[in-house]
Amino acid sequence: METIYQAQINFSRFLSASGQAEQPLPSWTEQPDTLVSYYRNMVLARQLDNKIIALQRTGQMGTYASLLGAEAIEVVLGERMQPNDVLVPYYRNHALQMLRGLSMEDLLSYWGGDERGNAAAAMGEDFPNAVPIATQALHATGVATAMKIRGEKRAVVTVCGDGATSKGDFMEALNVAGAWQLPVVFMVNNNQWAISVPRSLQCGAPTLAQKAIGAGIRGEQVDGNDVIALHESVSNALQHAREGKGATLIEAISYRLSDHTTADDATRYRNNEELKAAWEREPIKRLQTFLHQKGWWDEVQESAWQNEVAQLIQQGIERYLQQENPPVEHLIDFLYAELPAALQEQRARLIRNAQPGGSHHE
Amino acid sequence: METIYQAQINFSRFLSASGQAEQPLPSWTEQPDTLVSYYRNMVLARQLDNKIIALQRTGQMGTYASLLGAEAIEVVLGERMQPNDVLVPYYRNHALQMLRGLSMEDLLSYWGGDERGNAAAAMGEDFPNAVPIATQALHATGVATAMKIRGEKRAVVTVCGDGATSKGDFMEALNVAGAWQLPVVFMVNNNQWAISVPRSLQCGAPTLAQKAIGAGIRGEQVDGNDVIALHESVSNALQHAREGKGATLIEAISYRLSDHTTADDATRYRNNEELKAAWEREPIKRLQTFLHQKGWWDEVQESAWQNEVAQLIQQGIERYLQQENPPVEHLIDFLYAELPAALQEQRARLIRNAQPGGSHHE
Amino acid sequence: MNKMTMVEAINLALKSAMRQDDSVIILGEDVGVNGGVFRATVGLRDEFGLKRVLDTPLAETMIAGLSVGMASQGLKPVAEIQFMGFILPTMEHLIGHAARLRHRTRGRLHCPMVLRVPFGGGIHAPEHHSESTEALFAQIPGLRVVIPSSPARAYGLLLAAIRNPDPVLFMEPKRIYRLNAQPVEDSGQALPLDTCYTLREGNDITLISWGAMIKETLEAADHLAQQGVSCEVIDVVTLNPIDHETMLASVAKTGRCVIIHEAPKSCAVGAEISATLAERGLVNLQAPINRVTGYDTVMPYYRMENHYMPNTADILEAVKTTLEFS
Amino acid sequence: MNKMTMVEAINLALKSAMRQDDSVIILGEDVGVNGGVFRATVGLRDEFGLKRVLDTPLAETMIAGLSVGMASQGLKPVAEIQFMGFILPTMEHLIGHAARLRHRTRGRLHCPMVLRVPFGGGIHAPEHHSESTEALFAQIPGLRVVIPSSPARAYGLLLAAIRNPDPVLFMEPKRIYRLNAQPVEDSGQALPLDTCYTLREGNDITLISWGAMIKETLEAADHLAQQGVSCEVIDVVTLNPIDHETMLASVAKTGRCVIIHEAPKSCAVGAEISATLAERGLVNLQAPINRVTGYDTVMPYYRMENHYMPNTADILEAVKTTLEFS
Ligand SMILES: Cc1ncc(C[n+]2csc(CCOP(=O)(O)OP(=O)(O)O)c2C)c(N)n1
Ligand SMILES: Cc1ncc(C[n+]2csc(CCOP(=O)(O)OP(=O)(O)O)c2C)c(N)n1
Ligand SMILES: [Mg+2]
Ligand SMILES: [Mg+2]
Repeated sequence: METIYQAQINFSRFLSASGQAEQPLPSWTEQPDTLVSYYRNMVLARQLDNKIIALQRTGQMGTYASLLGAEAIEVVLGERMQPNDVLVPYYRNHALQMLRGLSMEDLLSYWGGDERGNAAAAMGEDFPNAVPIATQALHATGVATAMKIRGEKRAVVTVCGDGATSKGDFMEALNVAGAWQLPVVFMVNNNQWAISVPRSLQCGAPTLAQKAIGAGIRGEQVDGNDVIALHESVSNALQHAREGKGATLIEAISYRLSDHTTADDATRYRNNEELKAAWEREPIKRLQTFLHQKGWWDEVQESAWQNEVAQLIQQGIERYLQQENPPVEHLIDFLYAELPAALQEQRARLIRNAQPGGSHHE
Repeated sequence: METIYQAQINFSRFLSASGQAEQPLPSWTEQPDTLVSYYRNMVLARQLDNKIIALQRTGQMGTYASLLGAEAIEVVLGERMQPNDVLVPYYRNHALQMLRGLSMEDLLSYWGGDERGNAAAAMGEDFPNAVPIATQALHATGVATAMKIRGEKRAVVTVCGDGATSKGDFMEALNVAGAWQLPVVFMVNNNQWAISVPRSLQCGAPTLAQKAIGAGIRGEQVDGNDVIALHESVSNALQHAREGKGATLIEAISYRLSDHTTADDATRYRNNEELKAAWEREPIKRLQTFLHQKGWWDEVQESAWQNEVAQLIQQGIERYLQQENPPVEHLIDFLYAELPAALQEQRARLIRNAQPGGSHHE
Repeated sequence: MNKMTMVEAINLALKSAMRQDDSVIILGEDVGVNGGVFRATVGLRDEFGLKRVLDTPLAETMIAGLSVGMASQGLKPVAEIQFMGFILPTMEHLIGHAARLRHRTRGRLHCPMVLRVPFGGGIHAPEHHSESTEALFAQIPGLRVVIPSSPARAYGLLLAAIRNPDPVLFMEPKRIYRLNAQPVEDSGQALPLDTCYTLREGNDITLISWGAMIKETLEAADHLAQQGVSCEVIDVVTLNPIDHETMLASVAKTGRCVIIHEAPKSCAVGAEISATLAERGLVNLQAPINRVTGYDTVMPYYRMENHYMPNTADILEAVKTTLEFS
Repeated sequence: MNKMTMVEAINLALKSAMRQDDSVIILGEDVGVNGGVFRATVGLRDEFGLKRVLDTPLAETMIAGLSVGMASQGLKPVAEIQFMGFILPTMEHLIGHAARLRHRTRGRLHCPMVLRVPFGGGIHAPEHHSESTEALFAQIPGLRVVIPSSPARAYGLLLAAIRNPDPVLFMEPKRIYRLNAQPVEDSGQALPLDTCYTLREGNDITLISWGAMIKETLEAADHLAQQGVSCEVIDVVTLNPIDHETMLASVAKTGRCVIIHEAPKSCAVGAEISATLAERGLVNLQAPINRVTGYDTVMPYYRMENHYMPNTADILEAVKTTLEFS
């Protein structure tokens, strides 16, 4: 018996749950800018999240997937990606999408049941949310293949949850990314739950990062509540990708502090102790403590920023609530580049029915 | 950075390519019986394979997938499995299926385009060949789940090729086998080619066995031309499974000495040097040398067995060639347990058309 | 008798089947402690334990493939797919294996599995959650497709699906999961499959539908009754194998027919019914058959879904056209 | 002009498209050095290199998902699926993404990909290699389905499919891959999509088919011509979106119609055509429409496949019944 292959998975954290440095920090943390920016964006993300849930509760919003607990992952990806990189997101990447250029009202519009939220020119080449789990991982490899064929130094980032790592799409994507050395960063937001199914039931392996091993790509685990560890991991993975060295799977350990979506009630299946313990580790407070210690952030800045954010959100929501319905012919007009003759009659009927006196006029 | 997980892949071989012991042999090899039985069955497998290809060339057989080069894997699995284990095979497991009870004429009948070849009662609970690649891996986990639910000490064996390891089904199967500790042995016949696609293009990892790591199951590599190494590996994996300790992925390194199927011409894409080198490692000659050295097999036994095998095969082929076509209503009768009223008219038409004067009478 | 909703009746049928037969096993995403995203499997894990109610990893291909393997062993897996939009990864196993295991082994193995899946629009769900793609499945030889339209029929048909020795896709119209509770008796009695249910007899026109659209179809029939038009309402129920005879007989009587479904029009099950009625009953037709359906486009995200969904007014309009034809 | 077979014409069209447009990329299993299991991509890797002809790992879901990603970047992936039986793992990506990327982004992204796939029976292939499941795809809003029936049309239609800015499933009837070579000019000219091709004009009856069955349909038409029956033969070619107008006009003229396809009968594309012809052209029908199709069962393994496949005699019988109706 001969050992022909060895592999290991590393875990990294810089800031402890209480916001103390656990090991020497990277030099970029000696300047406040990046860390303060992360902090401000996380605060924005969380306030907006709260507001959207409130909108949903009052019937002004559809089923919504909260990002509570994933703020650190969101803002680090959002700030480390270059504009010409491509994001292939899942349904819990609102803050990330906004950092990529999506306006608040377009975000709200999407979750308000309107495909125009996927249409904003500011989204560039980024994909709309993948609703069918893990399918985005394969689209990401396709985008990366295009970059590789054209010899571009760009990277693709795709995000999914812990549950998604069990689906064939995810594993096929890792495999082709390894076979072809594709410039992709696979970010797994391991928030410990896939709706009601705990991480332990998804996979018998101790880490999800080790799924990278079978594909021959880099794999690592990182504290998903620690922006510094995330920053390091994401920056390295992006650089690796842009240099043509291939893909990385980052398993970020986080916790879904919210219900799965507004249609879910996590108290049915999740115990409160676990949730309370998770709140002790959450990313915003952790960074705040650190920034306070450094003297880079204080109560005055906090309340000024909270107010500013509240205003921004209020404005975004107002713009959203003022949106008129799209023209009814949108239901057909974007299906093909040109309307096929076969659909002309249906299109006419759609318009007729929506008009006063029509069967679908409201 | 902290290392939180380590894994390794081991490779095992006992007999060198020239049939010499490379390391101390397990004690069961001190008796001739098992090894001689492996040898005899490998010879049978290869002669039959040759004959089927000849039948195909003369238009008496359909497209056929040769097992040339995989004889060792076939006979070891076939002899180590218990009758009450379940086999979920792929399309290159002819010798294995016969060791499980499938008669030669039923085997021929299947490859001769007749589903009755899947029907033999002797096949017990074994699955018919999976033609859609890697789907069988999931059926195997389902069979294993049934065993686990019922608390039975049985094992499931499923086989696939190197190409199949890239398909989601295979990886989803490993994953659930790990999550649920299922009694399955996944045997990968890594014969280096998936039709024209070499192993190197399937996966960027140095071994396929390491796909086990991401699923949290045992994984190992073994020389697929060495019955002793296979015997050890398969016996351990089966015992592990039957004891409720979970699944194993065995990557057996073999070589597809034949074309992919009779419809393929490997000279289009494969160089002859590689093929010649592979013939130096093939399983039958290797074991024969060993048995000769031990004095457990000689020329006289060889020619007697070759003759006996030739006769067996001749008889099997004759029975196959004498088979009448099945009744035409078989095309519909087995679709449902009971013929639905909706199909009665179609069934009648099928029979009418097949009769003298009917549109499909030959 | 307790009044209950369709989703409660489904839960009751699952319980009844599991009590009666140990080989019935529930599996799927979130079916265990959570009781399913629509609560159809609520309480089962408590009553029957972890060995009979399996929360699976998140992989629909796996759920289907696993069910085939379990079914080959004589278990009766009843798997849940959370939404119709997520059933697509199961198709290789449904078409290539489940529906043909008996056939390709000439009866040596068979595949008594049930795949339950909520489908259809009208509940303001997220993107990809409101599709009606029954026609993808109704065309698969060897796969039964069954759709209930009331709590009592959901109970009896689900029992029948579970007891059936062949694979059944059991599609649940989620828009009416919680509408119109009705008395359902826990009788353990299955209802017949492979046959249409005539919900209302009439002489002037035949209305054919299934699933949630039965609601609007019956509303239209009520409305028409007040105007003196007598509608025969047929719930197709089993979309494969399909009972054309009942529909042919009805149209032979009424001479007119409107078919209603939520799925897009083209190549849907309505086409098969319309084609067969005209091919085999041409002489009886006093007017062209009319299909009231969704549009041949993607099911819209919820803000505009009402424009897509066929409604009672659409049915009334089609009936009017059909009756006025001469 | 060189005479060539359909598979050669397909190869020529791929070359022509790749020469003219750098963004056309070939991918699939064995498409590289092996030139595809049917040799449709032979020589492409030598001419265009490893960056434009990609041998993929063995994973159809991946091939489809990868193509969606590539297409979103403005490439034109032309992926091969080896046999129709193995296309099923692509469906989640075809339905959920490829066919709706333009729609759900309101035109911001689109998906100009082509999936080529050989289909149909009659070549004594292994199990699962001979299916005709076009109806699974023809019902998908946003996905074009195109099927050629001659070498020259294969050339022009494949060019059209590749140039089309939306996803196209290009189904190749492998039974006629190498039958009836005909002159094909390498003109770089695409043929129109979304329209039926009338292959033969006639007055007595309309025969509608597509793919390999066009061969038997034309044979039947020849045979009938000798008996003085004048057939109009329509090759549907694009199964979605479907050009009903040409067929309606033809049947308005002939009053009679037989539809021929290899797929099982129930819920297939023939049903949509038959339904529409009767719904919109009832007054023109002098006889019931007749469908000559495969049986509603699993495509048999090859020993018995001839009993399954519709043949010329079946068509003649159906035409006779239709003509004799009164
Ligand atoms: C293919 C598919 N199956 C099922 C669902 C329903 N569903 C939506 S989210 C979810 C759980 C996902 O869990 P995870 O991947 O951990 O991501 P998280 O939501 O926790 O961030 C499920 C099962 C879906 N959207 N797509
Ligand atoms: C899902 C699917 N895709 C494609 C094929 C066509 N095909 C048959 S065998 C084969 C190669 C398989 O290679 P491998 O898994 O290495 O097994 P081997 O034949 O070498 O033993 C392919 C692509 C198939 N049968 N099923
Ligand atoms: Mg999760
Ligand atoms: Mg191989």
